[in-house]
Amino acid sequence: MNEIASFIIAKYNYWIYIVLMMIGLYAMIVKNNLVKKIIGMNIFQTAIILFYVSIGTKRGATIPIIYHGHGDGSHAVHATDYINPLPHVLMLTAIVVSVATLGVALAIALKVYRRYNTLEEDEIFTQIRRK
Amino acid sequence: MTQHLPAIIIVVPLLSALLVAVFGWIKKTICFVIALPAMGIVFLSSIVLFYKVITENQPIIYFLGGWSPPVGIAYNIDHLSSLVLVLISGVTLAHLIATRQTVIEEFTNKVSAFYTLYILFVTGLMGIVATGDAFNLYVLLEIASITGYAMIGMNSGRAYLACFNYIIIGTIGACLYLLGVGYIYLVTGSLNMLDIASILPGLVDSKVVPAAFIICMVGLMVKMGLFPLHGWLPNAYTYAPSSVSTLMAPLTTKVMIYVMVRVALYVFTPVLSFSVIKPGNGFTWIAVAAIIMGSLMALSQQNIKKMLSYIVIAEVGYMVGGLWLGNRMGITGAILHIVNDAVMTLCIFLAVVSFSSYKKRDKLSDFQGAFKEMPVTAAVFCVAAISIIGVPPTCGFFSKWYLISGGLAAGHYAFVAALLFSSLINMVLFFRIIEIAYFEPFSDHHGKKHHVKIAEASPGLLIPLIIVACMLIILGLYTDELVTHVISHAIPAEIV
Amino acid sequence: MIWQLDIIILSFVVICGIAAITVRDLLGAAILFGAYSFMMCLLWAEMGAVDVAFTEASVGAGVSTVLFVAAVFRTSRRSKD
Amino acid sequence: MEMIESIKPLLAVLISVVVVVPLIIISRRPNTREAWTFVAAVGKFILVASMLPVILDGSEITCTVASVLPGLDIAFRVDAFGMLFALVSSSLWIVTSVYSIGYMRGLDEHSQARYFSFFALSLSATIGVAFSANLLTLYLFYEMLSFATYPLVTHHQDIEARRSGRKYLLYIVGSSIALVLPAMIITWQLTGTLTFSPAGILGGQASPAVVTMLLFFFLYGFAKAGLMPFHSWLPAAMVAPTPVSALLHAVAVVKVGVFCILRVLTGVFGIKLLADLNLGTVVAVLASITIITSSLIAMSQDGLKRRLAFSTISQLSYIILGAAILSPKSMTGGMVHIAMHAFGKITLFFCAGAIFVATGKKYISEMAGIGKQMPITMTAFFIGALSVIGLPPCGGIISKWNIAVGTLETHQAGFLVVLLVSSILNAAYFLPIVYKAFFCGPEETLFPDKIKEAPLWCVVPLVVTAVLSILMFIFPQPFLTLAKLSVGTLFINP
Amino acid sequence: MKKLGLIIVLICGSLMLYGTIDFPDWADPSSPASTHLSPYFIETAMHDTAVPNIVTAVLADYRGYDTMFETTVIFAAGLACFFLLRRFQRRAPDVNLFRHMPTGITLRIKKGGKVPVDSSEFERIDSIWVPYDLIIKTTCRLLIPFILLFALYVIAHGHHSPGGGFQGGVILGAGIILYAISHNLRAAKARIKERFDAYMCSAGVFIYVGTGVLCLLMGANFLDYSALAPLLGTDPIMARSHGILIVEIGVGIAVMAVMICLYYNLSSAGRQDEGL
Repeated sequence: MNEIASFIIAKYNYWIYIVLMMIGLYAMIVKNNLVKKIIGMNIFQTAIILFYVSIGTKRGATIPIIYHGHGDGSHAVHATDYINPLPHVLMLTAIVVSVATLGVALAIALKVYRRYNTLEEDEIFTQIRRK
Repeated sequence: MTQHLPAIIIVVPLLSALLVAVFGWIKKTICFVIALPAMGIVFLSSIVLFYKVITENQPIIYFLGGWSPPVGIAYNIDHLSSLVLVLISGVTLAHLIATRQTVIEEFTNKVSAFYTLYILFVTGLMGIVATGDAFNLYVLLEIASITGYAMIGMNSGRAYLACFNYIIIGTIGACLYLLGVGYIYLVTGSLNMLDIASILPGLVDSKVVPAAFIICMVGLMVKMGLFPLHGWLPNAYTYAPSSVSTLMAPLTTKVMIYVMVRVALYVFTPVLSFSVIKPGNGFTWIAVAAIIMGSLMALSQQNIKKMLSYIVIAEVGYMVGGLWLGNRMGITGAILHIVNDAVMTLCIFLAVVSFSSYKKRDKLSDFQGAFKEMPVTAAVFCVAAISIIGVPPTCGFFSKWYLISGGLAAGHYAFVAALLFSSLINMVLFFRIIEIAYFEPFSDHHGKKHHVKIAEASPGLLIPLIIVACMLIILGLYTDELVTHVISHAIPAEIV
Repeated sequence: MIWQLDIIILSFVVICGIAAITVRDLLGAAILFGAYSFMMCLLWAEMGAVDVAFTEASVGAGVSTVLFVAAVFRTSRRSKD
Repeated sequence: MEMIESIKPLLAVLISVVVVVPLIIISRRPNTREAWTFVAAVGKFILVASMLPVILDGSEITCTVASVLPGLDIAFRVDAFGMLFALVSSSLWIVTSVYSIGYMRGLDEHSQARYFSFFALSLSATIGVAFSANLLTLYLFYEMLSFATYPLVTHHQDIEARRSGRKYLLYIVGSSIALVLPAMIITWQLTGTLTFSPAGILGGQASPAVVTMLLFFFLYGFAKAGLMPFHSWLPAAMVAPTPVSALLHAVAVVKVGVFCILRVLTGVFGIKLLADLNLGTVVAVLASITIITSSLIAMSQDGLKRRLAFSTISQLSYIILGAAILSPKSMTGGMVHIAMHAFGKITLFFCAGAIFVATGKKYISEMAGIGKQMPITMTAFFIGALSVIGLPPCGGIISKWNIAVGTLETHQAGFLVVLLVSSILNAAYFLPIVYKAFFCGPEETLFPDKIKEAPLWCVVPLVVTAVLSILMFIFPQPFLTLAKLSVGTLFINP
Repeated sequence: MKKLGLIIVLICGSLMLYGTIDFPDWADPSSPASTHLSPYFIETAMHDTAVPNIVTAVLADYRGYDTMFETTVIFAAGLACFFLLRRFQRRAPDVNLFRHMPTGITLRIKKGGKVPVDSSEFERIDSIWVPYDLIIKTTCRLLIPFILLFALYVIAHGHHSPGGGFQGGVILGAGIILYAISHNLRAAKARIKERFDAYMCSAGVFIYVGTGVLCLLMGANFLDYSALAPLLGTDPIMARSHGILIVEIGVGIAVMAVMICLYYNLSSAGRQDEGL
């Protein structure tokens, strides 16, 4: 029992990212409202970013900015002292991509609204079918 | 300067996109003038790269930023990617010239924005093919996707909703790929494909590797529109502006399949992909379902573009199935079909655009009398149709030959049967159109001469169209060279 | 890293996420999404990813929310689900 | 045996493809256009004939065009059997093109440029099939022929033409994709080659079950041969203009089908394999069934062209039967029958066309007394019928005789009975037409008693082919020699 | 549909949970991710590029190529938004609202009525009436310069502290957006015109790509900033540091412009007439 508990605690970030991802996925699949879908999409993306950031963490390490930035370089830098910077870099890019996708998705949602005067998918389908 | 060619194929279009974006505000007609030489340079550079890779018989690796991998990002242009680079740039060049008039008609006052997105889209695809970094691939994938969404959404009517679905589903696909890369990174600590490939075989016991594999593959399958994850594809291609669907249909799915080939063979290595994880049989069955369902759905369509979209779905099944047969023949067939299908799809879509250059022809019944009015387009259409059906000497036959051989060698008879079934359905599909276009409106028994005025599309569209149609036959006749000099080197030696 | 804080924020994140997709008022959903992003940003800052947190704060909680609000303003606040 | 590299086979194939270009360009000037067709036809015949002496010497001509797959070329090889077939089709093209000119002008048909272009393409494909050195090349030209003849079959572009065209393509292309293609690939997988060899390539490479399966795939896959039950496209295709029907039946399409089957039987399976597995008899039985059934059906047809069509179906199976008996004599007979039947049947079709051009009649019941109006045509018809039935003094007897001798040689007398019965049936459905035409007076004055033949362009070809049919009886040497040469190579080591 | 979706989601979730069982423990310093590549970055980034913020160094130099495309993505998004939404046909609104500044009285002028365009006393307001809020306007006016200043600091100080071109660019854009919200869209457009904004988008990306091309022309690989040393008059390591700054500025400009473009188009549904 204890083992299971420690097993869960040891990876709880990873569990939560899956929960978030599934929340996003659920919104994207089930929700009828286009804006809700977009929110779901963003939650989905953020969950993945959370996953990456979780990869980067390191016990007993600090943020990846070197202490003696302006020193003479005589201070040896130990890899164990700093958090892994690479996932952060990747996720900066991913955040940018997500905001870009958000912009385009909202633009399309506006166009949908402009044409069908609603954001509900089922109402749009009935309008399409009626024609 | 030739050592910098890998950078040039990306930088030149990128710069030209910026130029188009700026000068497009000043003068609309200048956009095409900038885009054409840029794509020409890209095409020539790709050919030079292709030639270099073949003659030197080793991949060209280019360190971006001067950092050697795995620290930095590297371009890895080997036989496979150089082939696909030539394919993409060639298809784009032909398409760019062919649709000049259509673009002006469809995007009256947003031509410059369109061309910018267009070039960025192609840049993204070129980058996807050239890159040797798993994460870089994701970024480029998103460039291609976002520009693609925008271009598809720029049509009236149902395009919006189709495009919205495409965005949602496409994002899921791309994110799943990203997640898969994250899993790989978690267990290997690397992002460079070659580096990953050297580490992964040591991790066969980990459960994370199969999970990463499945997640990556599902993501890519969503992106390529493999049945049953194809939901976005038919509507997106059908309702997109015709100058966009003619570009996206040949390229997007094919590049995604290229990525699948690359990830399967060069990231996960054949050992993992075909021996340890062994998804092959399951994936091939999915492909069989895709082929059959795609063909049947195509049969029930009345809209020509929708019908072609479903054929695209079936063709995706061909390639995925061929890849996951896991033998040399099948993979050769899959790669060959990437090339052939891109050209075939371009040809058939352009022919449809050409048919509707004076009169909108969406429904199958709109094609009445089309052959009499446009004999040249009709001939091209027939060549493309024959190629898609798979009749020699057009190229479609030869890739099908390899795929069937692969299926027989692997003992996967259902796949073979599905291929043959789809060929037959394709024959029915195309001859249904040809019948309408050729026979109707009916004449009296001895068909006294109807004087139909020949109204061909503009030469700007016709000439690229004819060239593409000739390419179908030329590619077919040069299959041997292509296979022995290029594709056989692109497949790792351990695959038999 | 303080795991208690970590868990508290994580639970907030999940709550905000669920709330954002369940409220029927889209403007509310947009604001809740902003809150979600902000919680996420806190979480990342707490995990040591300062640059990512900074970006999320400015993009996710800032501009994204504004864009959502703008879009909702131009369409409708009503949502059936 | 000597192999000679030469580009001639390729030229012979290409000449009629090339001629399409001027045909399209000058489509507005009928005279020049038809001159081009004629020139191409004669040129093709000369090219083919120029290879004849070499072949008669016992050599073979080869020509490799392109290597399309590793180990698989598009290649030509002219051997005696191919030569025989090429000779028949190229010589008949000349006649047919002359006839076409008369027919098309006589009826003032539309889209004549398209018609002549696709006609030329079909001939290219036919010669390509005749000269192909391997199964892939054969398949290529086979498919090319299917698509090139589609616009010819559906030339009228009306609803009926569409229905028949649909049937035509579905049977021919469908069967070739669904059956021949996989069979070809399986063969390639098993043997690693597709090049025809006189000894066969499948021998010892596959289990009997697989061989049997492949045999059926090929037999029914080449649906152009009209082996029942894959025959019903042929009567449907009768909506085509008569020169096309003539081409379809006598020269290009159906003969290509049986040629392909013979090629596959001899070149892929090999006589020895077929004999060992006793598959020859199976094929022969299938062919016999087709012969008898279609002859019976033919008797009940009133449409002249439909009757001829069913007659063709039964005659084609003679050729397959001849090959399937697996004796040198009958094989020779089968091969020669390609030529003999071609001349006989084309005469019959030309006659049917000439009747249609002159009187507009399509049905046998309307033709009582027509012999008085069109004596030349009906005489030619009589000669053609004799040839097809297999009575002297026409060529048909030579091939049938050989097949019959073959059945006796191999002690398969059952098939002799089939031959005899079907000959009687042939007579039963042809001779009444002739009898009615000449000796039955029309009930009413349907035909005025003055002679009104079809245009000269139509009459001359049918006279020529009728005369040739008789000459075949007297001088069967060229074809007989070729067939014997070919059979000689096949039976070297039985 | 809801139940089906829930089932799909649960299945996916459980499959993914299964996949995580073999994960290295969270925050484990000996996981492959922390031992394979990242030690190189942590230990040598400072030597290679003279940038203490390793994230910035990796972002703009080691993986600068990614970042270039990141900028291109955002550029594409701005352009896409413009492409999809922008409507050029100027349809005069049926009703124009004008507020008389000194008194706060609102005039409602129907189509065809005389419009006080050039008057300094009248101000056009959006058709969805917003009360005249002096406090918000004044506060924002006071805040915005500091926001912009901070943004510039974030861009420039990205080498030493969290931040960089992207964050700074977003804040710059946010400052303008705040101005547009607190006043109105037309006022913001008067400051930053649409065309200028579009040029800035391209210019930002161009700075990035151009730097890379410059490196190419100097004979080094694409984006290898050390080749810029002769131009900048420094040693190659400092050249990398400066190169990073240059591209960060480019990123900042592009991101700012795109954020503004997104806001302009989304808030006005493409008319760019009346905003939020």
